[in-house]
Amino acid sequence: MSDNNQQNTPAPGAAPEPAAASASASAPASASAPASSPAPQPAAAPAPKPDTEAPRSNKILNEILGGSFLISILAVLLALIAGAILIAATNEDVQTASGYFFSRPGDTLGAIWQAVSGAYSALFQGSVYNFRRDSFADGIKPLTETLTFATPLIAAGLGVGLAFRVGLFNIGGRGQMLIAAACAGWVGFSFQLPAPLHITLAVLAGIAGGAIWGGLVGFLKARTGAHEVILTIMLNYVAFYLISYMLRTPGLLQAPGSPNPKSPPMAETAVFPALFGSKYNLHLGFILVIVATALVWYLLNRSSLGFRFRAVGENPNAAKVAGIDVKNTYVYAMLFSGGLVGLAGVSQVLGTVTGGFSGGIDAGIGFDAITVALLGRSKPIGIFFAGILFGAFKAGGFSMQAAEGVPVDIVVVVQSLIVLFIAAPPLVRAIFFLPKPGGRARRVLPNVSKEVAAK
Amino acid sequence: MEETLTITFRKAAASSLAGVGLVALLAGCGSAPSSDNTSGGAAASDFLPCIVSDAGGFDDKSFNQSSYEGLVEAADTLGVEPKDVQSDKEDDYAPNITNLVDQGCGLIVTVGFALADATKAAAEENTDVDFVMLDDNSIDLENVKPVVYDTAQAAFLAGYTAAAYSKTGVVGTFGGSQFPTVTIFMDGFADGVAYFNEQKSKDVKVVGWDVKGQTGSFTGGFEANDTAKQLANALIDQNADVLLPVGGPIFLSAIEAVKDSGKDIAMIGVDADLYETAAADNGLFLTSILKQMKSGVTDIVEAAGKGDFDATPYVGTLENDGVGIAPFHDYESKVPADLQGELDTIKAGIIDGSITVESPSSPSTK
Amino acid sequence: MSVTTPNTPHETVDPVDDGLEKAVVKKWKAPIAFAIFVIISALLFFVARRDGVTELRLSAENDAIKLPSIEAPVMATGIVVVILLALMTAGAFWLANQAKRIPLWLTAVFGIVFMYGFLTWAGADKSIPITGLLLGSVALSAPLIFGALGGVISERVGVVNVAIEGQLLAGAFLSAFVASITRNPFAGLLAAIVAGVLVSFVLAAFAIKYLVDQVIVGVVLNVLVAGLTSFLYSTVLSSNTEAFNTPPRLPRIPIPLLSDIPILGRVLFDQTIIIYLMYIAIALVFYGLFFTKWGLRLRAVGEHPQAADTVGIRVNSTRFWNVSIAGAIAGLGGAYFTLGSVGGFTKEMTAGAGFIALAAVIFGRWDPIRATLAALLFGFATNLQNTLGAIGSGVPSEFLLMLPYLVTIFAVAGLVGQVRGPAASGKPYIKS
Amino acid sequence: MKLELRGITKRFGSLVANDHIDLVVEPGEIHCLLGENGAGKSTLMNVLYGLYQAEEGDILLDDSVQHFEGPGDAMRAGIGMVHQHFMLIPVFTVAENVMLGHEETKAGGRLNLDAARARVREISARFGFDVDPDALVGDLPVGIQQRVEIIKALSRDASVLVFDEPTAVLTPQETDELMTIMRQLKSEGTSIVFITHKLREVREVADRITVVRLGKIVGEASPTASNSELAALMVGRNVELTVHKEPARPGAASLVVEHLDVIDANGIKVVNDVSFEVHEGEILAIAGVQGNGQTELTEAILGIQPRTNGSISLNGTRLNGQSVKKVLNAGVGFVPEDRTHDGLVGEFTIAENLMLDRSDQQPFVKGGTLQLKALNDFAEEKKREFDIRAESITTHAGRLSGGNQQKVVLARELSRELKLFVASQPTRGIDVGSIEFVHKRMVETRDAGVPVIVVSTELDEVVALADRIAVMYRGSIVGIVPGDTPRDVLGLMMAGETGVAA
Repeated sequence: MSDNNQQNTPAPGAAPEPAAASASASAPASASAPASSPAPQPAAAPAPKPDTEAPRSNKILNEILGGSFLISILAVLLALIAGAILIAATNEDVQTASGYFFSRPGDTLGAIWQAVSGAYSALFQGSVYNFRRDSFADGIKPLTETLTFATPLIAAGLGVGLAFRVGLFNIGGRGQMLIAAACAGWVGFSFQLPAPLHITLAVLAGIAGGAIWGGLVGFLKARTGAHEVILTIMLNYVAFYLISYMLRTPGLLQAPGSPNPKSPPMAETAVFPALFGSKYNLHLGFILVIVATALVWYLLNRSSLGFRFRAVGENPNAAKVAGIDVKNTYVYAMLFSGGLVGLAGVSQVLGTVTGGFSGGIDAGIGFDAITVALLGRSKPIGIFFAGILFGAFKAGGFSMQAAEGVPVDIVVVVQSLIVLFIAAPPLVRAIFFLPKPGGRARRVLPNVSKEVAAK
Repeated sequence: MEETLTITFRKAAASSLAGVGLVALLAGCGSAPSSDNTSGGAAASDFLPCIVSDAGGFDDKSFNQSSYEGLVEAADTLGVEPKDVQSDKEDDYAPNITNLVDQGCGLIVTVGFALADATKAAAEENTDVDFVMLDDNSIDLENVKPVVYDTAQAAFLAGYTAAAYSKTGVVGTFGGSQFPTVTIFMDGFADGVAYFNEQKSKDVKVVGWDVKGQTGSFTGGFEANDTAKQLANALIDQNADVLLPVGGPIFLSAIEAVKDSGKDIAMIGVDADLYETAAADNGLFLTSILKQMKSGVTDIVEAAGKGDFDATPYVGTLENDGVGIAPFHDYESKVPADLQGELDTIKAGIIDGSITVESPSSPSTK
Repeated sequence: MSVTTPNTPHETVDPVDDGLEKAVVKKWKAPIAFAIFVIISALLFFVARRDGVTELRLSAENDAIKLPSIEAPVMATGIVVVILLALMTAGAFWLANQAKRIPLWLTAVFGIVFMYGFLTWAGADKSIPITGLLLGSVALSAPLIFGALGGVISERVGVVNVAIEGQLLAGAFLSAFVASITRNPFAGLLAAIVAGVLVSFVLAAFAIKYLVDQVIVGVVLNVLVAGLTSFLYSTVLSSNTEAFNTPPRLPRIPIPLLSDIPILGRVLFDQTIIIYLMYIAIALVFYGLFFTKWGLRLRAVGEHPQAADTVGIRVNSTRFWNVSIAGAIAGLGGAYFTLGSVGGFTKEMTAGAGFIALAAVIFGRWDPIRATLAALLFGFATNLQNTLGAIGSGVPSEFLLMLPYLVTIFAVAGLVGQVRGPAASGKPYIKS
Repeated sequence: MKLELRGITKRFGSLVANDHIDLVVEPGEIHCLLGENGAGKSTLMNVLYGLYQAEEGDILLDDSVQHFEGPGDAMRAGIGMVHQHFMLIPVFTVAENVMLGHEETKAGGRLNLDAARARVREISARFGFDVDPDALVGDLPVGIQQRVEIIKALSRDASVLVFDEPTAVLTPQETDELMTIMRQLKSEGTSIVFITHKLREVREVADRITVVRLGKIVGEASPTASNSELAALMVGRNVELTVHKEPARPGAASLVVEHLDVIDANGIKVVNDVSFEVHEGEILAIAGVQGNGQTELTEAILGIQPRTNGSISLNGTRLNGQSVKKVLNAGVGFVPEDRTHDGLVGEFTIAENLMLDRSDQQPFVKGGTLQLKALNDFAEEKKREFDIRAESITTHAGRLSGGNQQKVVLARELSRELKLFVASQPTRGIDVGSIEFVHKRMVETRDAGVPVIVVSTELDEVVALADRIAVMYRGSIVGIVPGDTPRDVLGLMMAGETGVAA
């Protein structure tokens, strides 16, 4: 990636005199400019810069302590601690034991330990490796479940992240997924075609459906200047009621012979094949999102269209002056964004819930995708791994509920706390008494509150 | 400025922490239990009954809740500790069931038609686990017992009752979402009113549901929110003096609307006898359409716990008392004297087939 | 240097008189929208024609002063309405051609006439309870209005408040919990305020102190509050519903005399205290924002924080405290869900009301009165949907349920378009 | 009041903006702080005004040490400031702006606007201003806005008044009036700190001159020092004060603008019936005070003003009504007046910024794919050619100094095949070295036969560069005059007097 060379300290050595000028002249007015070098991927260690002022060892230490990788780890840790507090506080055994805390504190501590370790080990066993199974093939199943859940999260996360990069906020994941699922599902159950063709057609239909529903937002925004946040939210409801109606109306999406608001099951030929045999649920969709991740990476970093996307996202005014059609760019961006979110809907109907879908097929992924995109800092690789992390939380959440009776909502709490903490490195540093990094505050999340003037 | 801000946060954080601490301190002053009691109760059975809800959750004041209560009751009798998991979303069902299988459940109750596919898949994969599939009878497997209820029959009786009781000549109904498990009540109810009109040559009108067109009033969800309340108000404004809200807790909203209206409006409950459960406001309930899920689940689970699981489909009808209507309770004196007699006749007619109650949403009998 | 120009006092130019020429700009958006509505009503009355008489009931049985119902013959009304609408549309085109603004009253009258016609058509041979329709609109709008007022304050001071949904939900949760424990609805109200403020604290801390993008903090906060309240609902509230989740409702307090006014009396003045608080909040926010020191400083900070800073206004603490006030108001709106309307908290019970409120803020152009009207429009659309369902319109329920959202899209995309918010809204203020 | 700064040091990260600065301003003195853009003058004054906190050093008023947490403290201590970028809220009235921060209220917390109006009128009367307290500030001409700033400071009884680059937005006549006001204030005993980089003004009004360079005080000078002495002190070397250029050899009329109107979003004609021609090989300077339609005129040429009447044509091809892309492809090079806002993407690297307006063209893009190699080679070459001082071509443009940012914009625009070059405020806010470089490149462009339009509010720049000068006032062109027209005539034209143009 061309834009991940992070600089914690203002370019030393190079042009000291003009640098002083820019700092004093523009500091109050445009503080965002120097303060917002995009941060690297959480996993990628920042390349140390030559530095003449501070000893090299300090510099490296600084990079590690101030680095975003450490911050990310600590943010996850903090969120898990907060989750642990909630789990412990609401656990019945803990409550009972704390009733006599002063006569036998050990009981309370023991109960807390039981509750928290039980929950988190269930979380781990449900998402990575299940030690209670005999064979590796069985034990590793949770990991494949994690990847299965990650699949739509990554796809939708890419869509939301792409929109972020263009300065747009796509909260319309729900609607786009529903329309995409309906399109892909309709192709999936209505036709009899050879498998590769059928799958291809269904996938394309779904992506097109999502793209159109997203593109509609881009179009309305470009034409009327309406705010995309409002449009996407409203269109979520419109899509939901539209699909609900179609699902209970015979001849549209409803399964024949059933009164339930549910579609027929997908034809065998349209179902994503399992990647590792029927024992595991992981399906072709995961390969598709890997491809999608690569494509989005190419699009954003290597293509001319992506260049314009980023230019509009970072500075729509400069883009306009440079001859880039900002409004068209919004339309394209929302088409792409909707299409990617649509892929998530496709993966749901053709991969995860193949027995026919109902109005809840989006499963909240459209909203989860926002947090995935934020955690992945709107960069394709970051989103990919953020999606896997959230997939793991989702997979593990089920086993946590089944084994320990901890409501899955705790996962939502932990996830949102992770994003909040990662967004505010100074807070994490303050909590862990870490030193301040040498550089100025960096912007770690995309800035979506930009608007281009209506001209 | 920065300083003020920091101080503010710290203060806020500190005071809320202090609050929590205080509560903990007060709570922590109890005395320890005298001895370590290892889980009391009856024989430690290996049998582990479990239940998965649909997206409504176990506190939906409807079928999830009744099934859950049924399971708990059975488990108490059997002396075992059941496991329960709630689903929030559509793709939760399969993993929830799988995880329960992993936890070693011997019997898993799955609630709601939405879980049918997941149940079927899990049942095919885990032939050693028994399943009870509520509100869906599409699965035909050795280890799955489908349980459905023909609630239209009971709703028919309720509709007749409502029509007989109504003074304004208008009765109303509305639902959560337009699902068959909801509209089956509304269909039976409207048909019951129509039957009354036919018998008595009256013209009692149903507002909120049109059987023929299958269109009507829905809140768009199953929350006891203000939309539900205003919808109830809209029906009251159409002069309805009997209300049948169908769908989980939305009856709570209807109760508020009835109380706010200041009019004399009777309500009809669904699923359970709400006279018994809606404690404070039970005086409002003319009757309830009973869907005996709780006792149904209890019976099946208890039988399974004793090793008596059979996969024969169960259809709750008036005949087997799987569905029915609740007593009039406080309204005993306000309904026409001969109503109970007429209802008994109709019930017998439905059972012997001389009166047919059909809803597009009725469970298909195989 | 030696510039020796005559030191003539520079003439001050009055920007209005001597100012730049005003170009003749004709705006056709409004008349075209008018025309669309004329076509819609013509289609309704003459193509999808209905006969009979519609009863528009103006009072309920227990009203003190009863008005007779209006018996409107559908066809005759239709003809009159279409003609009236067409005349007004012609007037609008004339005004637009003269490059004049369409006055607000004309739009209002147009809307009322259209609505009258529509209701007459929809309610053919049925009766439409006008009071009930309005009463429900106010009720359904109430949380939106609180949310929108919170949004207006927050955005006027320069912090984009996407977290309204979270504030409402937190307010609903805590008010239900506290009111249940204390058995006192007023304690619940207080708790709702506290809940809203707490959410605001987090928003303010992340947006102002840690400079995180405000839209993002808002979204994540919504998710966090939804998760947290759902978790606590599952673990705490539903473990003992009787003790923790049966809040007593606020009583309705009819205001003597005022509540007897026909039609509007019962709608406006026979309400719970929370609705009266809403009136007070609307008035206070409006007065405060535009006529007091508080409002002047607040708006200054939202428009040009640096300018405010240079006259000694502490920008970040002004933002912090006003975002907190916004949270308090929105939190109060949350209490309406549990104390004012139905009672009892359920998971994610606000169901997107916060986002609708946000839309009302933008639709209402960051003005408390306009935002209130926008919220009322949404509430009206929702309740109209209820009434149409109840009288049996024959339209599938899903399409009726879409109505308020479609109305919002139409309003935002068709009527409002690009609007200018407070200049510094969404931008963190960094000094050095 | 006597003001004294002792050893003030202010750092931004590792940059030292002020390095142990000592300064004394006696009561009733006009003390000039002279320095280049970015020398640290504004930072110093922001420290004095409490906007920034200094790392080291003390501020003393009448010999007692002050501690300013914010501007509120500074104002209470009697310091007032007239900011370079006006600190006025455009949607507020004059009275509201003046009262902001020290509002008087009536019963019910209602703002006492009458008191504020009275205060505005009273101060206006004292200095002969004509300011309507109820006018919206956003509607006022900049000259009046500055008076509002002065009223704002005086309404708080400031006894030390800082003027930060106050003349940048004024016509020469208005500048003279400001000098008069400053003298009047001085005679009332107000201490004045006057910050500027314009030598002429310094010598006219200052009692003492302190020169700042790179954050340090490099010396004091007397008002009698010559321009070149002052300039050398300010820049640190001898400076060429004039631009060397040969007489123009104009060719055919290339850009023809006829009866052009530009209508803004509020329906105001911000450019009104403007006609002019620019010939190949000449520089037409558009002079005028900020905000008289110059910005909109250049934007209309580029195609980002959606509503225009009349015509703009380049070599016979009509430009208005075309998309920005088409205009750029027709060979128009454009330097926007606000480079960070409109000229550059701060988050992009230098290389990426260099291809910003050719994001779909060879050699940077083939088959929809970026050609990074070609881009890097190009960027390296331009970095050398335009002397862009940065660590590498992957440095983010937002991290560069103003001068280097402007060089990136110039490098991009001048690397295309140009048929017209439009530069708006090309040297605003950049250092002297960069100014010299920019001017040189513009003259070279002209000499290559390209028609050049330069929009500038700095008369010095206009006079130095222009072959012909068009003066704009309130949306119209007051007149087009030869490049050697005397300054005082230009000044009158900038104030809207048409008669002098003949």
